[in-house]
Amino acid sequence: MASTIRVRAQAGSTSTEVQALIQHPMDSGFVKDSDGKLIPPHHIETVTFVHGGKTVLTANWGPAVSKDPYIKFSFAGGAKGDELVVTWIDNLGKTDTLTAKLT
Amino acid sequence: MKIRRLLLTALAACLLGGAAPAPASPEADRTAFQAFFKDRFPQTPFADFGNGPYAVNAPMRKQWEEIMQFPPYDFALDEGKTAFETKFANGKSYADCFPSRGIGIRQTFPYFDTKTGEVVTLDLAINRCRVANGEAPLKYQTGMMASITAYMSETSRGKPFAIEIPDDPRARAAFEEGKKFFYSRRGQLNFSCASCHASSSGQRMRGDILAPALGILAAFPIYRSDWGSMGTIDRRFTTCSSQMRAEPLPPQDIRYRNLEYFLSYMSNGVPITGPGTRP
Amino acid sequence: MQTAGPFPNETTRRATLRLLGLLGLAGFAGTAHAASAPGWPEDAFRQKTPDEALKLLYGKSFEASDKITLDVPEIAENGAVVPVAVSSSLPGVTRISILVPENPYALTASYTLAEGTAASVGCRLKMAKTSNVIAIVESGGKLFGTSKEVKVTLGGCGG
Amino acid sequence: MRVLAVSILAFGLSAPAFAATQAEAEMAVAAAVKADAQAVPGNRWVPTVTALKAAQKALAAKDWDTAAAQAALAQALALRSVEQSKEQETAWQDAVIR
Repeated sequence: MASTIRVRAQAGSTSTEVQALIQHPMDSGFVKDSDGKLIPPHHIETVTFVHGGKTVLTANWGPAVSKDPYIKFSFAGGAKGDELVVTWIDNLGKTDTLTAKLT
Repeated sequence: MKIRRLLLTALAACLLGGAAPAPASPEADRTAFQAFFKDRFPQTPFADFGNGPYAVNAPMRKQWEEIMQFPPYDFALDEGKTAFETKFANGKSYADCFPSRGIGIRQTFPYFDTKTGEVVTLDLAINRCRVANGEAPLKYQTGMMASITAYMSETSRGKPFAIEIPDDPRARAAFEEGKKFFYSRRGQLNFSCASCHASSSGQRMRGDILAPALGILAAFPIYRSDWGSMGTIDRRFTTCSSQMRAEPLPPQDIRYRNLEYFLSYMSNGVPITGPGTRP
Repeated sequence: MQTAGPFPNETTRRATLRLLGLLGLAGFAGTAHAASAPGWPEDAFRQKTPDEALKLLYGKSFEASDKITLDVPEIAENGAVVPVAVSSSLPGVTRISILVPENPYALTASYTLAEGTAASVGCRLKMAKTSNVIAIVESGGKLFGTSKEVKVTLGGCGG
Repeated sequence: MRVLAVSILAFGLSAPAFAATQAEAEMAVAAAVKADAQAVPGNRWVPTVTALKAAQKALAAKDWDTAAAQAALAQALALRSVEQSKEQETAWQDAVIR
């Protein structure tokens, strides 16, 4: 199965720029389906980015982050070929993880 | 030549009723159509008309550029590429059904098939390819059909629409039918495609900026934030019909195909930008 | 051909969710958690006002600062996807949070930064209607904030 | 604009000012179905379909008043859509960008 995570991480001379896109419905719990029933909340709560054993960013998200969420940030250091481990966990306990290489 | 002219005149008479003037040539129609939009949006470079509302509204363009840094159609694009490269049960694949093995050909669709005498869209050709190879057809409008057309469009980016109207009265009739569909008011709201996407293009309708009809199909399939998913040209056409309070036609109905033929021919020269994102 | 979505068995997932809903477990009050992610500040994410959310998240209030750049559109093209970017020239930023007072829950996202991680994050948010967007930056144990209004004509919450 | 005006008028007329009999309701629904059948494909108005469905549902539920009223509305809307299509047979040419 294809990963739910896509990462572009580019190592520059002093820092690494990271962009990630995650495939997730991010149902807020406030939207009704076509039968008029509320779609229960189903959203990512936490995403972590780990580089060289260090968590460079932790994202805590509520239900108002957009569907198929996107995030962009940068951290100091990082070299081409380094690994960046991205992991998400949602409110139903589902999780996915991806190890990306810096380019 | 003379016979053709005669045929066309007869055809025009059938289409429009005896009293109506003979229609301009498709080429003259296209020239006037493109001039209308160039005149309406003098700041917009011609090649940019494939970017819909973003070509004519700067603040929206900025948000779009941010979204395009990592567009949400990326997942569909991946899925489409994998499916495109996966062999059918009989060992053949999509590539065997198309010229240039299906790569970089989006801009030539839809085309008029002089054998069957009808307009063939890319989506229809994909399903005919599947059926010919013993596979079940895909559902139109969203899902895998959107993913595969996304991939095929992506391999055609930058190639200008190159739609031909062959020397065949049926092709000309299909074009005229598409034109009539585009300009006819329908639905309880009494709007035509043209009322929104020509006369009011660039203006706000509810929250949306109305995209100019020129190049409007170049970005398909699209990920629409409003849908939260991918949609094909069929999805857009059926949604438009419903919004005008007219019951939509079935996907790939010949009337929608003729409309796509007309719109794509009118956009000749505008580069393919698909897959795209839209609000 | 099957769609390779994130949930290989979508039907089962929906059925489970529906069942949860029937049992009253998936209601409004945020009791839908089969398992909350460790460290996810649930209480802060359940507050209707920014003040309450910030009190629970940081235990303090913020002062306005011009050293925070909040980049948001003036008019959102669609409330379902509003690009938001926050950056700051303040030293030693440890956390960045984003709040939308007019949303059902004010707190939308909160980022914890390691030393060396730049004080700059970008993401996409849902907005139910026209609202201020508030960016809160924690620097040197203090809270700083700024806000900007985003007009929403097409709501991002099913409207 | 005329289309809109007539539809609004049709809505206004739809309030049942009379008690319909079964025969009247059935006749009204039959007339609405006949009018709807004339609609051009691609220009069957959404509210026509809605009203017709409501009329048929009411008929099945023996609610003659509602059936007759909804059928009258469906018929009026259907006839208007047919008229619109007919008018557009030639009127569309005035909109062509030349």
